[in-house]
Amino acid sequence: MPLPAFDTPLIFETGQDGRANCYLPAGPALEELLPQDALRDELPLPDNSELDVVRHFTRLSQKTFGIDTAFYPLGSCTMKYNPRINDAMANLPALRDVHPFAPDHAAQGALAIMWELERALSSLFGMAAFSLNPAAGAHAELAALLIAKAYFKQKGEPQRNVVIVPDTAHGTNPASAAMVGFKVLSLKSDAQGRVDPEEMRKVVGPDTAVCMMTNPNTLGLFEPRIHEVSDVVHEAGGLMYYDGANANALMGNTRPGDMGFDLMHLNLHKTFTIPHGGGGAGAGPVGVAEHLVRFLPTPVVRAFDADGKDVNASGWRETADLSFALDFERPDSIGPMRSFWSNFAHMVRALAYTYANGADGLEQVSKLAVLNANYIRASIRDVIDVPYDEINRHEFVASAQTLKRETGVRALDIGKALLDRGYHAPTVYFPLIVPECLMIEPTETESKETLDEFIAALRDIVATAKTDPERVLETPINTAVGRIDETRAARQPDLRWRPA
Amino acid sequence: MPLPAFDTPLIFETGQDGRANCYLPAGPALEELLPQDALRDELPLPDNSELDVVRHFTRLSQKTFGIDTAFYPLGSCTMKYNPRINDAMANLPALRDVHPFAPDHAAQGALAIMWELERALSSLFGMAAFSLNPAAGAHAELAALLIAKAYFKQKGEPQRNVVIVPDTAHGTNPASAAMVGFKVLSLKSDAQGRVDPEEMRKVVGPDTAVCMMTNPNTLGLFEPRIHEVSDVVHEAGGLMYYDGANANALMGNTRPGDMGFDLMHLNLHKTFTIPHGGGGAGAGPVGVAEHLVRFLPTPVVRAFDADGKDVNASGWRETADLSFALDFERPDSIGPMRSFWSNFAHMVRALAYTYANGADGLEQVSKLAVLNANYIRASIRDVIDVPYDEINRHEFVASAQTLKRETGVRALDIGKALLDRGYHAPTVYFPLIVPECLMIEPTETESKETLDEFIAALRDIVATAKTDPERVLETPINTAVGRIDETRAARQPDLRWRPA
Amino acid sequence: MLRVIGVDSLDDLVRVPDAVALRAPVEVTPRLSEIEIAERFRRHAERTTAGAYTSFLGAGAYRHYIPPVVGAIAMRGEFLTSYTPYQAEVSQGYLQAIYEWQTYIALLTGLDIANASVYDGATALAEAVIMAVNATGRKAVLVSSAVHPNYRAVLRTYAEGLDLTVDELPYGADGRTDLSSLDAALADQRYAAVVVQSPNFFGAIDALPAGAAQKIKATKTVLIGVVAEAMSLAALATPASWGADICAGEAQSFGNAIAYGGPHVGFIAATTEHMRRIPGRLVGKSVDINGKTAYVLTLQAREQHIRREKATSNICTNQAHCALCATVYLAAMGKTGLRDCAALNVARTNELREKVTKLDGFGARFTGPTFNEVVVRVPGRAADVLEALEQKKILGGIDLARFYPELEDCILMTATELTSSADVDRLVTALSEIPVRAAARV
Amino acid sequence: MLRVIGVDSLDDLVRVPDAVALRAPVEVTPRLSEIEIAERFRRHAERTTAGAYTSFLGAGAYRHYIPPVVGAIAMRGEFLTSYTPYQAEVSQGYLQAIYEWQTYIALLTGLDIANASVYDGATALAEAVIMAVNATGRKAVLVSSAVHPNYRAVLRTYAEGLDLTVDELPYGADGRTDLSSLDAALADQRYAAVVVQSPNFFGAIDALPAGAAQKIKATKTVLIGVVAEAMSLAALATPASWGADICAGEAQSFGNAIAYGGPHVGFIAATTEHMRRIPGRLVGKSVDINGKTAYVLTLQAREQHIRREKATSNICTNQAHCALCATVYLAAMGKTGLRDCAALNVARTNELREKVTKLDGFGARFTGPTFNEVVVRVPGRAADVLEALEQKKILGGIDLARFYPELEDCILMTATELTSSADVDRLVTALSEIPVRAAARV
Ligand SMILES: Cc1ncc(COP(=O)(O)O)c(C=O)c1O
Ligand SMILES: Cc1ncc(COP(=O)(O)O)c(C=O)c1O
Repeated sequence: MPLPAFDTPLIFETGQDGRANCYLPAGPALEELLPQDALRDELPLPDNSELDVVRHFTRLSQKTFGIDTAFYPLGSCTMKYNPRINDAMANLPALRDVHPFAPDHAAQGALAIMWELERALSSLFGMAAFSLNPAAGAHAELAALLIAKAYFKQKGEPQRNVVIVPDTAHGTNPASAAMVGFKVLSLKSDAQGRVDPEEMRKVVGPDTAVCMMTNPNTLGLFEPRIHEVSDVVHEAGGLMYYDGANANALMGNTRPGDMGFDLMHLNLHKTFTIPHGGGGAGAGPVGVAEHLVRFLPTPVVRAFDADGKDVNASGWRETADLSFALDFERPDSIGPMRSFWSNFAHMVRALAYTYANGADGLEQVSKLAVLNANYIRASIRDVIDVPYDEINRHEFVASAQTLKRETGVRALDIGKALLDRGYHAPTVYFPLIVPECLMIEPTETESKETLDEFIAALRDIVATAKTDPERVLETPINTAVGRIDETRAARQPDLRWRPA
Repeated sequence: MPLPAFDTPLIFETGQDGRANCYLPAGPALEELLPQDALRDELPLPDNSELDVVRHFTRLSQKTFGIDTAFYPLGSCTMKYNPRINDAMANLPALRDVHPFAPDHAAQGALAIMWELERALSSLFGMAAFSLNPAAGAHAELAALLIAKAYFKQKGEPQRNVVIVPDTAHGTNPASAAMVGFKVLSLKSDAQGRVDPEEMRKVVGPDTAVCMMTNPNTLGLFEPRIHEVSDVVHEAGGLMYYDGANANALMGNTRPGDMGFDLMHLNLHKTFTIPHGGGGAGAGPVGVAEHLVRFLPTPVVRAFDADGKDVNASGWRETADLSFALDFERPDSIGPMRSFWSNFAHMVRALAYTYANGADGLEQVSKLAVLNANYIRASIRDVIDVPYDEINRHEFVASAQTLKRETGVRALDIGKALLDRGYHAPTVYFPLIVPECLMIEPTETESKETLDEFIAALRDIVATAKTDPERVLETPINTAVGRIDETRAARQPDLRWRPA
Repeated sequence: MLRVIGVDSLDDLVRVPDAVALRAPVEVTPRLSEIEIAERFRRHAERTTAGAYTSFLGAGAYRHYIPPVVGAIAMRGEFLTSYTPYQAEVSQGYLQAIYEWQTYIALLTGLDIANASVYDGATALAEAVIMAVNATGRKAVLVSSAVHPNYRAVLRTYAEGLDLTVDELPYGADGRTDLSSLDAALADQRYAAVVVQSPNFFGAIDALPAGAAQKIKATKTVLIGVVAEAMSLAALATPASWGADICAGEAQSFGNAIAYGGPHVGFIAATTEHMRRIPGRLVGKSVDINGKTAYVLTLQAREQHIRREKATSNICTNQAHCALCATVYLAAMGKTGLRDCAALNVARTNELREKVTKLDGFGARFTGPTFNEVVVRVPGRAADVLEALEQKKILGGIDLARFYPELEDCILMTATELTSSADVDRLVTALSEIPVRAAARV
Repeated sequence: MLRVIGVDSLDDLVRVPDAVALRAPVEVTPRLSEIEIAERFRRHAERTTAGAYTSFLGAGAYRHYIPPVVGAIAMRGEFLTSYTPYQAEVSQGYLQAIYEWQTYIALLTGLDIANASVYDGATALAEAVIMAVNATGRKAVLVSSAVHPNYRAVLRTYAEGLDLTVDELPYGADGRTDLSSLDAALADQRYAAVVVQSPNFFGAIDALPAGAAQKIKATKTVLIGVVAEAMSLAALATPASWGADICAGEAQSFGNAIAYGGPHVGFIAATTEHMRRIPGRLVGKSVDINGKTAYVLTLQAREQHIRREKATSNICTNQAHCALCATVYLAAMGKTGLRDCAALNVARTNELREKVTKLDGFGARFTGPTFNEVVVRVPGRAADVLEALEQKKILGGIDLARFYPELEDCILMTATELTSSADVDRLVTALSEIPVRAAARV
């Protein structure tokens, strides 16, 4: 069996004329159908037999690390198990093949799914409504900031153009702000890694548009004074935005709505067990409080009962006797964020996950996620720095700062050594405020045995670093390739194969 | 990423109470439903989370070599590509979920598939009819010999109880003969590796029941005098049986029926691209000439046209306007060979493959299979013994006899060295008449590049054997485990895990 | 490539003597593209009622819930496209999975060992009988008539080859094997084996009473327990516990589709005493040259490729992939899932029995507890009732007249965890609407 | 575990201040078992017409044949459950696949480079415009009104954030962009980009004539070509060949399901000049410490996690798995399959056009060749015709009044390789049977 380390030539370097697979019935040639000048000259792509295609990608898959392979404690990414029932439901032909331009009455089942999910999310996170439109978390941030911009414009306060983000914030927060022309004000966290309402009071003002936060924050710490922060921002006339990447920490425990947030997004692919697929597709519903509902992106799914009564404001309910429509006529809406209505197949998955858990189950999910993260922290704090060594939520940050000083082994190296032992590395060097940071998020779907093995591996790596740092620095060696020359990749960019 | 070499504990050694997955709605406890003495005491099985199950088997799969992984030249097994369309068709819910006891009119589509396939096979191999009943090649051999036994009994020649098999025959041939109480007479091949009609004449007689052969034989050589052999056996009152394991060599070129065979089986899983699945399920249709049709196993699929006319004897035809019935009332039948009618899902796959090729395509399949095998032979004959160095069919045998004498490297070792380079080994030590035999069958689905790489690898192994035999003898080292202590396995059989 | 080989054309490679040239052109299907293939099978699929009708069919092929994880794992290419793991070094994954399967079957049946699979339940029985014949040297076998009729038919097919006599034990009013003639039958020690099935074809729990098992053993006769519904093993007393030396069964219920009857997967479990008589592949645990745990095919001296006509069986290709599906299923369900599933089967069948037999003219044909099947006595011919049900898109069960002429007013009905109360109610309503005349024609 | 952590209960771990305690109980769905989940989605699925109706819908979401090999490969767990390949050493497989995707898109569009994907076609256009804005420093963009209306709408959403002006070019009688006002528009060099789509929303091949492209370049304006139907790239002159500097497109047609609109997969290809302005991930080829070929995410200084508010885009999670499906699809189809497929699309659409426009009162609204879509003029309101077709289980196309009030008697119809002659004939028959009154109501 070719080991993962075996080389795999590019698909363009294999194949041969005459190896086409027979998928289609015979038909006329292009040249008989369209004028010559409308056609391209040649199509320089390879023809590979299906066997060679299968082998090629099977090998590539075996050189790819997934949750299905082993433990994947990548902080902030919630790499939890993706139940296979989700995929089975998303692949039901009558859901998979619905066309977005099918008339509403030909798509009632699809709309019902979207509506049920939207209602469930609204209740779970304390929002008045969600739009399932955005394609990922960052996309939802953009939508939310566009909503804020529209809101302030309508309110006659177009001067509000400052977005406040804590220095622990994810890079998408400031980047999204820039995309709506907002300025970014970075707020320093206090010694406890928290946002201090008093500090917030110092920076808010008549130009404050939005304060973007997450809770637990990206250090995994709960912000106990979040409601005070909200009050400060609200008093200054600003809006509070909740980055939902950490929603796995608090379901059924507290809600962004209850904490005073006006806007939020969810990374549905994180909290709601949608396969991350190598970096997407994700899904980023954007949720809003009552006063912002009218700005949500189009279209919005609306529900009516048997008497034609609008039941949108109701909580989740059975949908067999409801009928649904897509509403595009929303004059205050910021407009659509993408080609079609949502990453629908992922809505199916998320709803399947909601069905599989219910309110109690989701509450338990968050509790166990928090338990697992604290267990790892408590089990390694004696061998590695834990800058904020207190009860954390679903993730926490360790730091290799002392270790680096003593041995030269950095966070990066610990990550590589973990790869070598069959684990994925934690998120490294984020959040930016903790030097040599390792952000560890185990999720609730891992067993204690897995955590114990990981803890042992990590402890052993630290021990090795102290006695024989070279052995850590030269990792990984059990992987398909060793450490990669990133400078060369950036200095002499080779972004594609070219025909000889 | 855990390398394939990583250990995987048994599924019984993981898991924990409380890790049950939620597949089923709640229900009453067994104790409330059945009397205590009807129930078992305990069920000592593990509960594993779905994540742990997925990881366990994902790792096991990565330690398993398939056609999808790399080249698999396992002689006599026809490890060709299994098109994915086959599986997709077999998994259509309305085919996958038909119950064998559904009334015929509720299963017309399933019966149509069986009928179309049976008609196609009959024409392709020159038989009057096939039964799709047997589950594999060996099972079909048994069915065929039961047919022969019934035939001779009815003919008043119950004394015919000798089965003649060439010394190149597969082990299932004599083993099947034993299961119907027949004696086995092994016939020596001639110097050209063929069955000599004159030798056959010497052994046939009034006790001859069946002569079991395959053509090309298991050396991959075409038996040019097969019709003469048939004549001899027929003259002596015996029946000719064709072992269809090598059918991939001659489709559209010659037919067992044309060569004088009265009975035959097909290893549908070999020739008709059914995934071998780690050793099955296979499928072994048994075909017969006209005079043996009435003995076929039950049930038989019968077809009627719109007027109710029996159209069973027709060639393949469109089935939309035909109706079908399962016929169990066949007084001369040997009876059923298995619980239900056929390995139906595999009939779907085989018919899909037939559709994908048609007569011309199947003819081409065999030609290319023969081409590939000859190409390998011609490319290695200068470095390794090829005992029958002439045009072969879809496979051929090489021998490590000289190499062993000179270097101590055996056929087995060459196989292990090939594993180390990412290839599957050829079939070794079969057929029995060639010492240190390597039986190589590339199949038609391999590209010339793959063959060239394999040839280079094999040549390099032979070269290494000559310069540094130890390096070959210590292979494999790139595999999940090294060579295994088979003696210990057999002397101290450990066939199952036991609770501590 | 032709040049390397030294021929001028492809045709030169495959030239055959005139005497064996094609006598008639090959006429198979037309050659189609994938799109057209898919279209054809879509049309074939439209000609079945699967999915569209409510079904109460069972009798050896059971509709159980298969968690999607089973397919997601089992269809991985490495598993799907490998073959018999002759080269153990590159087949450790599959070998371990088979070792796990062998363990699951051993634990479920309560017996010492199990093989890597045989074709299906019926051939498992036939092979088990061969084991008994080889163990005892006797050439007859005594089989309960409540063993699945198809299994008995296959046994008779095999018996013809082996010159075995197959005798039968009748069934009693409780739907279990009537053992009153057992003593007499055992007297002259002519039977290699006694075969009973539990739950038997009527769904009845037919575990042999301790006394009977003792008598059988006392005459050195092998007791073979048949299990056609493997799900029952999660709930009922194990075949080993009621004395079976060998258990021959069908494990389709564990994660394998019904698929119009195949592929399914047979198993044989036995006491250690029978180890070297077991047919087919066996995977053993050993070590590699570095002392590392390793799995390998073992005890091959039983098999056809080594022993040829002296092998314990001719089986070569078995049902490995179905066994793999079963293993993944068993791992995912776990003991909790399996027990819950078994309980649901009993509960739904009890509900079915209660509701249907309350109807005028309907009754349970046999007394005594059943697993997930029940024989319902109907007013009139079963065939007529079933036909009337079909008009209402219900496949109501199996007309027992097909196998037991004396039971022509009986239907074998099955309910599993996939049978909902609504399904049962539809059946009951449909039955109550059948015109009395039609139903009571006889 | 609690002991190790040093707390007494799970609840201690998640205690929150009273001020943020739940204000109302969470009310989501009930908690269901898998069997029940499957049953619920089965009922949802019954409430769509997909599969039951013949469809001529397209307009940015196309029904193409997806060989089963695509799913078999792409659903492998390693691909499915991995995330952004930050740890390149254990992600070589996925990284190589993305590098191959980047190459496929570059080869198909004729441009130098392509990124690892963006959300979809509409956001690809918006991001491409941002690239042009950054390249030129200009704050306006000129877009053909024959660009997909949804794409234009999304561009306007984004433009609101960026304070961009979006102006439009009209379409002409041939269904192509009317370029007569182009010179005037370009005169004061205020546009960052000119945007045209080919095939455009009307299906028309709308490649820019060489003269127009030259003028655009002469004014240092970026020419953005939009491709909403990637299948056309296999047949038509590449965007690069008619002058596009950037190509923004949608590749759903390559092996991705329609799925009620998502996930689909956007791409951005560009000349090397724009390399450092491209949004999102880029995979580059490099070597590891042993000199072995290795792939890695590169040019990350463009991205949000490094550059934060100075990044070229905020995109983080993209549509990697859809791009993977596309890559497997492209590999399996090969150039032959793709060209044949493109040809079949044109042929079937020509057949549709011919047959439908022969009907009394029907006609082609625009002259000139199209790819796989055609705008059909109907007698009366399109909405009425479509409603009548639905009665006959046909989704006949898109009522253009939805986007172009002046085209209220026009339907955009799509035919692909999956549209059979029988489908077209059913449509024609249905159209011919629509009561003239209903059809001609206006
Ligand atoms: C804290 C945080 N915010 C925002 C995002 C952006 O979400 P997405 O990747 O779905 O665009 C991420 C994740 O990647 C994140 O971790
Ligand atoms: C020549 C030959 N005959 C018979 C058989 C037996 O077929 P099966 O394994 O399908 O029972 C085989 C294959 O394994 C074979 O190679």
